[in-house]
Amino acid sequence: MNVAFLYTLVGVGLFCLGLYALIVQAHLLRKILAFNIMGSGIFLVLVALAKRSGNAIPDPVPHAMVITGIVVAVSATALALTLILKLTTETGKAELPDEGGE
Amino acid sequence: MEALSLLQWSFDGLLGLSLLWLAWQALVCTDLFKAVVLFIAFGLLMALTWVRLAAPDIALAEAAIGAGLTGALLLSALARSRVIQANGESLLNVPLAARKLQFRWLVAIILLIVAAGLGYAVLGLPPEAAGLSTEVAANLTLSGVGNPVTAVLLNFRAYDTLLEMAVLLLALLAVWSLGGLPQREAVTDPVLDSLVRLLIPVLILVSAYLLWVGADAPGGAFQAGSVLSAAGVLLLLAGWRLPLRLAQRPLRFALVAGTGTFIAIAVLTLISTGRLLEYPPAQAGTLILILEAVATISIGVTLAALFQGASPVHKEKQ
Amino acid sequence: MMVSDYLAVVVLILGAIFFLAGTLGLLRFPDVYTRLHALTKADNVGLGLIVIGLGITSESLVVAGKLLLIWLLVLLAGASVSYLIARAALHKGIRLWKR
Amino acid sequence: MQTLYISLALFLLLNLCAGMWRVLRGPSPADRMLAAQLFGTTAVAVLLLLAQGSAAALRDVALLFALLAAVTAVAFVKRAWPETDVEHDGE
Repeated sequence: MNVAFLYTLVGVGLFCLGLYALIVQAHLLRKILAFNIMGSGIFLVLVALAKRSGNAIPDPVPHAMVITGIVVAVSATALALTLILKLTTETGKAELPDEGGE
Repeated sequence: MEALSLLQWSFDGLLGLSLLWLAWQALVCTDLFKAVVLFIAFGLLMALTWVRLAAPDIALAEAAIGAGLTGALLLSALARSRVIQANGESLLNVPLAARKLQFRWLVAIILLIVAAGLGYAVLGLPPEAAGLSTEVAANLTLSGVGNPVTAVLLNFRAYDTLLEMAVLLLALLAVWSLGGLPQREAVTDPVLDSLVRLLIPVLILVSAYLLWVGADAPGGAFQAGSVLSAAGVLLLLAGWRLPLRLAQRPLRFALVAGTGTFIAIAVLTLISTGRLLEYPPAQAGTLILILEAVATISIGVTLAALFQGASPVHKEKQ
Repeated sequence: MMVSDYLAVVVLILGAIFFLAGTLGLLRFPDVYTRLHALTKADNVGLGLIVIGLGITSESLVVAGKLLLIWLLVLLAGASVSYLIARAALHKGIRLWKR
Repeated sequence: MQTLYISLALFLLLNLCAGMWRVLRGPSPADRMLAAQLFGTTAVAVLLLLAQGSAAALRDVALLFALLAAVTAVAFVKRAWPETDVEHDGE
């Protein structure tokens, strides 16, 4: 067990926490937070596994991918927030209609 | 020596646990504003984590975007959703999802199994793996830059970055096509004005610095662009709006410049060397610097425009 | 270790103590305004002492200059933000704490 | 010296975790925001401590945090908690 695996496990945990909230929570803004936390978990797994080089410099390819990913995630978040606000203006709710009906 | 490694282990362990705890609290607490603040703190700890994982390039990007953009975006969205629901009850205090308890337990159990499986799979990986670092190190002299991450982003896998610029542009087009949103007019404030006046030049300077050192040290176009966008966000928050004469062609030009230059260089390399985005080693350094400089401006302007929401022209029409 | 190293150790530990004081104040003080006061102790003095401690032992003047720049930026942000938050809280009608 | 730096960094991280209580407790949004502001400063101090002796690039990360420390709080005051709003989430 080294530090790389510690953070990999944290990344797995974050991914699952995010996925849980994404499914269970109804409010769309919360779903966006959940989605971002899932993304952070995936990034963490990628970068932590790149650290398995010991004390040498880590693998730069996952690093580059994660930097791209962070910028894409924030632009996707901005788009999703705008969509939510539009939906709230139209329907007065920040939730998606329930398919099953209760 | 033993004490040092024990301390480092405790630091890493505490950091990992706080990340998980913060994420959990941000996802389940009832107050939405509290969730957003917890998420901002989560981003801060993520930046520390990147530092511990020897990824300073990512730490810079996370710091710039997390501190400069994400918080402002989420807080503005919260405020706007309250403007929309001005008469109804506030969105801030939504009860925990009204899903059935059994359903939640079912999801939790399934995800626990998934987490256990993923954890088992991850722990089965070999503890030592160099990945592609030896290949990158072997070809670094040909790339034109000294920082391996920049070499990957702008030379070895430059097509990734090309597509990423296009994604940014697409996100902005989608936001603009959704039309305007209710806006709160900013009230001017002398202290805020002088803060902005002091910070903006430093932000632009630091952005240029990150762009320049990115060739040989952690930094680069994404970090520089994010810092530039933070300058834009600060200006927008202080009540500044893009002058109308800049809102048409000059703005659009700045937005597409990054993608455009990328495509132009891609076509040029395709004609001269026969391969997409494969620079001749002698000119690689110069080409990368040009690409990065233009990409920095485009990323900065695009992210700031994403924060603003509606296109400035659209607002004038209303 | 040289004399400057011992000095650095003392100053660094003092800085950490100010951070602890700031956190305690944030947790224990009764209202927003007093908590602001606690916060600025950590910002200004705590970080300042840590910057001085690291500056004494830093390898070059450039590094020391960068440390100083970081501290000045935090000071600027801290002062402005404290003012903005205190003013917003007053306008919101959050009352001052009285014994 | 390295041992001192990392133990001080650990101490500051513990401080930060203790500060979480204020975020959870509130009561007003301003209190939560204040705590976030303190986290930012603490993160700067932790980064500077970790940067000493090992990676100088971490100082640039600290510089970014210091530069952008005000942005989120300004967004909070100007957008999410404006003076004109009549709402009572304080004591």
